[in-house]
Amino acid sequence: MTAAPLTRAPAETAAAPVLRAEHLAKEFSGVRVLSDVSLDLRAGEIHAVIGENGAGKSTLMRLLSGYLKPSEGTLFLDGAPVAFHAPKEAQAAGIALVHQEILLADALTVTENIFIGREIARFGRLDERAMRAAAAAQLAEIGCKVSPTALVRDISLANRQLVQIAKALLGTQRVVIFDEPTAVLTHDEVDPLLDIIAELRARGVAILYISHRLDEVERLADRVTVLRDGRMVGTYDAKGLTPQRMASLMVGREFASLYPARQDPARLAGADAAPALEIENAHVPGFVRDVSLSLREGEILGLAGMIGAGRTELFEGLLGLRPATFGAVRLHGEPVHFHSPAQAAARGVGYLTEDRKGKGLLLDEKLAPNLTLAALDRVHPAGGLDLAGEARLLDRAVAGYDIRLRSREAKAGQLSGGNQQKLLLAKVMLNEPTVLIIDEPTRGIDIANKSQIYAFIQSLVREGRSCIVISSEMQELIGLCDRILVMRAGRINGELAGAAMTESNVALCATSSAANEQSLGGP
Amino acid sequence: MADLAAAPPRASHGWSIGWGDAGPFLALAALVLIGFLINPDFLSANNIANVVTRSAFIAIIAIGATFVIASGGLDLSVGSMAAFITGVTILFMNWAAPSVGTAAIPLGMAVALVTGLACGLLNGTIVTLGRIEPFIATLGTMGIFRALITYMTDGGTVAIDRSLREAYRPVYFGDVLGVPIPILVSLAVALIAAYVLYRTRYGRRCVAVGANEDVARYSGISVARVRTLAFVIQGACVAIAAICYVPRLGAATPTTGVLWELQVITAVVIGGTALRGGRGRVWGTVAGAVILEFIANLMVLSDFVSEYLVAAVQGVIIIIAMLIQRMSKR
Amino acid sequence: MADLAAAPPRASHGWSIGWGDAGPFLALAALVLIGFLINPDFLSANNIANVVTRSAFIAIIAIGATFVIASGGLDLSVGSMAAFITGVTILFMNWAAPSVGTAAIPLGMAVALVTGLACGLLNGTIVTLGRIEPFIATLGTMGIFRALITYMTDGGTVAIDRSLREAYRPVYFGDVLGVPIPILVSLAVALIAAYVLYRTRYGRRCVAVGANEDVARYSGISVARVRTLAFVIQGACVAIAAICYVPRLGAATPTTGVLWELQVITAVVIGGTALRGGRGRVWGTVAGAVILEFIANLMVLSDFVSEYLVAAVQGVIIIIAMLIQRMSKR
Amino acid sequence: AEKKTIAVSIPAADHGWTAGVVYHANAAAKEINKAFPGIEVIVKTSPSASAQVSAIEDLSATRKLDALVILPHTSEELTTPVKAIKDKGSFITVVDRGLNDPKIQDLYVAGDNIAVGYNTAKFLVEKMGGKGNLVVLRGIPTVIDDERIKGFQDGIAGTQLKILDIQYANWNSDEAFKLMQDYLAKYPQIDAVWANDDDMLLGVLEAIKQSGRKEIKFALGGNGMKEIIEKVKAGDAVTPVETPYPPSMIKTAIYLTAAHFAGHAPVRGSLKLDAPLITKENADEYYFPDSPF
Ligand SMILES: Nc1ncnc2c1ncn2[C@@H]1O[C@H](COP(=O)(O)OP(=O)(O)OP(=O)(O)O)[C@@H](O)[C@H]1O
Ligand SMILES: Nc1ncnc2c1ncn2[C@@H]1O[C@H](COP(=O)(O)OP(=O)(O)OP(=O)(O)O)[C@@H](O)[C@H]1O
Ligand SMILES: O[C@@H]1[C@@H](O)[C@H](O)OC[C@H]1O
Ligand SMILES: [Mg+2]
Ligand SMILES: [Mg+2]
Repeated sequence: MTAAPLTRAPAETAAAPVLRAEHLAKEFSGVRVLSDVSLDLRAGEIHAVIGENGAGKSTLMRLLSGYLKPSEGTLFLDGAPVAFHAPKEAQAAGIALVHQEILLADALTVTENIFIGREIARFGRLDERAMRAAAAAQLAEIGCKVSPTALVRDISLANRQLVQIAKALLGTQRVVIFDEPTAVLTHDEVDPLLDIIAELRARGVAILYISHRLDEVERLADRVTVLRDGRMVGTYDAKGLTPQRMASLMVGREFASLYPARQDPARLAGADAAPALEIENAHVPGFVRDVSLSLREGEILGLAGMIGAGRTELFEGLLGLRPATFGAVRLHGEPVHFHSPAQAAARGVGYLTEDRKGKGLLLDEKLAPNLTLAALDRVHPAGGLDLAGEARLLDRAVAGYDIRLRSREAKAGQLSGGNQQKLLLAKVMLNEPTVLIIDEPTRGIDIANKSQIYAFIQSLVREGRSCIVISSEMQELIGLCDRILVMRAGRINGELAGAAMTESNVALCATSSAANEQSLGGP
Repeated sequence: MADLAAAPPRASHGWSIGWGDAGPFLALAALVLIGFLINPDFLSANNIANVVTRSAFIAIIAIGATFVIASGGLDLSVGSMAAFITGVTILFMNWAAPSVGTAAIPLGMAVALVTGLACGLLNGTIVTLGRIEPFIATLGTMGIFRALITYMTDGGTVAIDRSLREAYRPVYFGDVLGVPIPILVSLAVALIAAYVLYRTRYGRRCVAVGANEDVARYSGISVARVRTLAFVIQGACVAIAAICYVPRLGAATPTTGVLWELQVITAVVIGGTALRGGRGRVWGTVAGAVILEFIANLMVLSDFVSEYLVAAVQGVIIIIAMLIQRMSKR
Repeated sequence: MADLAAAPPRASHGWSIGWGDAGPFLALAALVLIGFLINPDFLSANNIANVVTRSAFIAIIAIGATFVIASGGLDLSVGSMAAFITGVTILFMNWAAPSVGTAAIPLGMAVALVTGLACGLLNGTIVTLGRIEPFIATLGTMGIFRALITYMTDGGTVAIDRSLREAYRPVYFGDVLGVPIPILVSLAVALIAAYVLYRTRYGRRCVAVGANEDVARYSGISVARVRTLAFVIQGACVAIAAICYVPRLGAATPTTGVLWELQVITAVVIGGTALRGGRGRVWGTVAGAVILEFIANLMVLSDFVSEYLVAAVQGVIIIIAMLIQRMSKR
Repeated sequence: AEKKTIAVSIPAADHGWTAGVVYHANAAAKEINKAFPGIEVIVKTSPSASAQVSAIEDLSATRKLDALVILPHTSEELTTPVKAIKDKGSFITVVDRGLNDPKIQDLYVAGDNIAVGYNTAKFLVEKMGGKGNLVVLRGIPTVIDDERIKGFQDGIAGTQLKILDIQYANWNSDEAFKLMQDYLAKYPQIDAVWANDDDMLLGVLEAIKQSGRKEIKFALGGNGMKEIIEKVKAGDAVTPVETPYPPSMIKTAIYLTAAHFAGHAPVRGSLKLDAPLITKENADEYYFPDSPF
C-alpha cells in the first residue's frame, strides 16, 4: 500500500453512531472474503464505501443488514451489541438495504412487490387503494414513472431498480444502505435519486452508499471508507478527496486516466469508410419506430438515451429475440436477417445483454460452462466437450479480463457483480464478433476495470472490428465513442460527433423533441 | 416517451375477471357449444345440474390445490387423503350412531374437518421442515393415507350405516331453491377462497412465496409458514369435498379418490394457475373442474367414440382446451 | 487476488461422483444395510440380481426423464407410451413372423425405436410449438397412447407369437458372464446418457435451458429444439425399456406401464435431479430406480409389515430416503 | 312398438379379465342391435367407481333406460346410484360383483367366487396329501377377492397345508412376477402357489421358470384364461387344473336381459355360473381360441 492515509475522519465531530461494526469478518465455506472491517454510521451523514470489484462491499452491506451473519465481529445498534438473525430483524430496527441485484418477483405488480410482507390491510382485508396510492407517491418521489399496477416482468431494468429503491424507502428508516443504486440508471434518473438521498440525510437518516461512480461519491459523501481485497484501507473525510485519489486508494497504486487515447478521427472521417452494419427502418412494436442507422468499419458508435428510449429493444429485435421488422439489414454490405442470436453470432455479430443476472449468466452454474455457453459449437467442434480446452479458455478469460474469483469451482452467482460483468464480456467475445453490440458495458464495474474495458473496446476497433456501445453513462460515451446517436421514445433524435459530443448536447437530444441533427451539428 | 416507457397498467386481479383470464371460460363455452351440437340433451337442465354437481368435489379440492400450487407447492396426496377422510368419517359416524343417532352426522363432519386439517399439516410440515420436494413428500403421504385406511378397515371398504343414510342424503342430493347443495357448497368455498387469495395478506403472501421465494424471504415473510398453511387449506378443502362425497357413494373403498390428484392438478392448470407458482386463479380452477366433468359427460352422451378410444379423445380435448385458454392470452 | 491459483482443482461432475452428489448412493447403502439386518436373504446374489434386473425398466425410462426434467419439462405419458410401444412391437412381430421368422425380432426392435422416437417427438412438439404446460400436454398424450393401443388390440392384451417367444426370451432372462442382460442394457444407456448430458454440447444446452430459459435464448440456444430433443430422447429410452420388457411376460396388457410415470419421476428426484430443471443426475437416477425396487422387495421379504400397510411403509421409506439424500448435501 | 334401450355399464379394460368383459359386451351389443330391431344396446366403460356413478347418472338423465346391465366397479359405491335408476323403473341386471342390497337387482349373473377358491384348495389338499407350504397372490382389495381367499382358506382348513405368505398383486401380471420372485427369494421350500386370477398366474409361471426351482409341484390360477386352459389341455404337470370365471358372463347377462324384452318372457332371478374344476378331460368345453381372454 503506497498511499498514505489522508485525513483520518475525526470521530468526535459528529453525532453518536446509529450503527457500528467492529472487526467484522466473513468466510464463505472457508474462504475469507472480508476481514477486520470496522466502521460506523451516523445519523444525518452519507458514508460511502468504495473498492474494486470483489473487494467485499456487498458482503459488508449484507452483514450490516441481517442478510448474512458475520463469522467474526460485532454489530452495535445505538451502542448496544445486536445480532440480526434475519433481514426482517434488521428491518424492524429501521435498517433497509437496496440490493445491488434486483430482488423483485417478476410475476407480481409493482405495488405488490413494494408491499410484500407488509401489506396494508383493514380488518384483514387488503386495502389496495391505499397501497397503490402509497406506492405511486413513493415512486413519484424518486422520479420513477412506472404504473403501480404494471407487472414487474414488463418494466425495464432501470425502473426495477427504482421500484426496489422505493420499496426500501417505504416506511421510516434510520439506516438506508444503497448498494450501487445508480448502476442501471441514466443521467436523468440519477439526479432525482441523489436529491432524495441528500434529503434523507437532511432528515437525519444514516446512509451507507456504494458506487463505482466516484463523481457521485465526491458529490454526496461526508466520509468514505475504502476496501481493498476484503480489508479496510481506511475511512476518510470526503472533503478534498478527489475521484482520482479515491481510485488510487482503491487499487493501491497511482491511477492515471480512465479513457484510452482516442483513435485518429480522420481514419473514419472519409465518406469511403465502409459501413459494417446498416439498419433501415427498424420497427419493434411497442418500443422502436422507424429507426435507421449505420455503423462504419472500425467505429465505436454510441447510443444514448433515457430509460425506455428503445435502445435495448432495437438490438434485441435485430437478433430475433423479440418481434421486429426491418426495411433492410446489411452486414458488411450483404443483406442479412437474423432469427436468433446464434445466426447473428455465426455472421460475426455479438450482443452483450444489459441484464447479466436475468439474461446473461446461469447463476447456479460454474464459470466454464457459463463462459462457453454461447460458443459451444466453436469451442467444442467435435460435439463432445473438450473440458481441458474449456479450462484453458477460462484461464485465459480470467487473465485477459482480470476476473477476480476465489475458486475456479465457484458458481457464477458467487462472483461479485463486477466480475460477473467481466465474465459476461468474455463469454460474448468467445464468438469473436466483428460487430459487437455492448449494452451497458461497465455497469457495476470499478474504475480500474472500466478503463480496462475501454482499452479493450479500443483495441477491438483497432483490429478492424466495429462496436456499438449502448450506455447510460454520458461521460463514458463521450470519452469512448467516435459518434453518438441519441434515441428518444423509440426514434433517433439526434446524432453528435466530434466537439458536439458534450453532456449538455446529449441530454438535450435525449429529452427534447425539438432536437435534431442539424441544429446540433453533425460530424 | 411516457407512452412507451410505462408498461400497460393491468387490471389487478380480484373479483373482476380481466380479459387475459377469460381463457378457461372461453374453453368452457366452446365445449358447451360442441356438446350441444353433438347431443342437444347435453344442455338439458337435468344434465347440466348433474354434471356441475358432480364437478363440485374436484372443484372444491382443486380450489385448495390452487393455494398449494400458487405458493409453489404440489399435492399428490389429495385423492388418497379424500379416501382416508371419508373412511375415518364413516367409521366415526357408524361408531357414534348407536349412541347419538343422527347427531352423528354433524359430529362426523367435524371429525372430517379436523382430520383434513391434520393431514394438510402433515404434508406441509414434511415439505417445509423436512425440505423435501412436494412431489415426493406428497407421493409418500399418498401411500400412507391410502394404506392407513386400508388397514383400519381391513381391506379398505367401509359403508355408512343404513340408519344414517337417509338423513345424510340431502347433503348431496338436496337443493336450495333448485340449486343442488354441492354446487352451493363449492360456490361458497370458491367465494371464500377468492377472498382469501385476492383480498387478504395471506393470499398476497402465498402468491409472493410462489413467485419468488428469495424475494419473499428477504421481505420478511416466513416462507415455511405460508407454504404449510397452503397445505392446511388444501386439507380443509379435501375434508369439505369428502363431507359432500359420503352421501353420494355411501362408502369408502380402496379405489376411492384414485387418480383424483391428476384431475385436480389438471383443473387448476386449465384454470390458468401456473404450475410453477406465483399465480392463482380460483374461478378459473372452478371452470377447469367443470370443463373436465363436461368432457367426461360428453364422452358418455356421444355415441360415435369407440369405448376404447374415450381416453384418447379426452386427452385431445384437454390439449385443445389448453390451447384455447392460451391463445386468448395473446 | 493471488489466492485464486491456489484453489484446489476439483473434478467437475461427469464420470466421477462428487460428494455433494453422493446422497442417493448413501440412501441406497442405508437401505441395503437395513434390508440385510431384516432378512439376510436380501443380499443373496439371486435376490440382488432379480431386483436390479427388475429396476432396469424404470431406470432406463427414468434416464430419459432426467433429460426432460433437467431441461425444465415433465413427461407423464411414459407409462402408457411404454404400453403403446410394447403393443405396436408385438403386433408387428406377430405379423412379420410368418414371413421372416425370428428376424421379426430385430425388425420389431427397430419398429419399437421408431415408434418411441415418434411418440417423443409428438410430446415435444405439443409442448414447444403448442406452448402447453408439459404436465397437461403429456397427461393428454398419456390418454392418447393408452387408448390407441387398447383400440388396436381390442382391450389391450396382445401376446407375442409362440414361435418368437423362446428366441426373444434371453433379452430379459439371459446374461453375459453372469450379468443379466437388462442390467447391461441399462448400464449402457446410463453410460451413453451420462456422456451426452455431461460431455456434449447438447447436454450443456439441455441443462442451460432448464436453468434459465432467457439466458439460454440470449446465448443463441434454440430452446424449443433442445426441449423437443429431450422428449425425443425420452421416447427412445421408453422404447429401449419396452424392448427389454416384451420377453419378460411376452405380452402387453391393459396394465402394462400403469403408474410408471410416478415411479419414474420419483426415481429421478430421489436421484438428485431438481424437478424445476437446470440440473440432471444420470447415475443418481439409476440409484433412485434401484432404491424404489429395493423398497418394494424389502416389503415382501420382511415379515412384520401387514399386507395392508405396505404402501404406508413404502411412503415413509421414500420420504426418509429423500431426507438422507438431502442431508448429505449440507 | 317403441325401441327398448339397454344400457351396459362396465369398468374400462384395466386388466386382462375386464378387457375380456369389454370385448364380450361390445360383441353382444353388436349382435343384439342387429338381431333385434326393437332393442338398442349401448355400452359405456368407466375407469373408476365414481366415473361409473357419473356415467349411469348421465345415461338416465338424457334418455329413458329400459334396462341397465351393470358390472359394478365396487359394490358399496354403486349401490345407491343403481337403486336410483331402479326407482325410475328400469330393469336391473347385475353382473359379477354384487350390490350391497340384492333387492335392487332383477337379474344377477355371476361366477361362484367361493367355489373358485374352495375347489382349488380341495384339489391341492388331495394331491398334496394334506400337507405342504403354500404362497398365495391376491388381487385388488374387493369383495370378490375376499370371497376367493375365504373359499380357499375354508378349503384347506384343518389340513397341514400352510400358507407361508399372502400379498396383493392387484390382478396384474407384472406385479405377480415380482412378488413371486420375492417369494422365491424368501422361502427356500415352496410346494405350491395359488394366484387367484390367471393374469397373475402368467407372471408367477415366468418367475418360477426363471428361478429354475424344481420343488414347486403346483402353480394354479383361476378364471379360465385361454392360455391356461391350453396348459390344462396339454396335461401340464404344474398347472393341471383351472377354475372358470369367464368374462363372457357379461354377454350371457346382456342376452338374458334382451330376452326379457324380446322374448316377452320375464327373466328374473339369479344365475350363478358354476366353478367346477377344469381338467384335461373337460378342458375342451372351456376353450375358446378366438376369445381375447
Ligand atoms: N455466497 C458466496 N459464496 C462464496 N463467495 C462469495 C459469496 N458472495 C460473495 N463471495 C465472494 O466474496 C468476494 C466479495 O464479493 P462482494 O460481492 O462483496 O464484492 P463487491 O465489493 O460488492 O464487488 P462488486 O463491486 O463487483 O459488486 C468476491 O470474491 C465474491 O466472489
Ligand atoms: N434483417 C432483416 N432484413 C430484412 N427483413 C427482415 C429482417 N429481419 C426481419 N425482417 C422482416 O421483418 C418481418 C418480421 O421479422 P421477425 O424477425 O420479427 O419475425 P420473422 O422473421 O417473421 O419470424 P421469427 O424471427 O420469429 O422466426 C419479416 O417479414 C421479416 O422478413
Ligand atoms: O375383475 C375381476 C377379475 O380380475 C377376477 O379375476 O375375477 C373377478 C373380476 O371381477
Ligand atoms: Mg457488490
Ligand atoms: Mg436498455
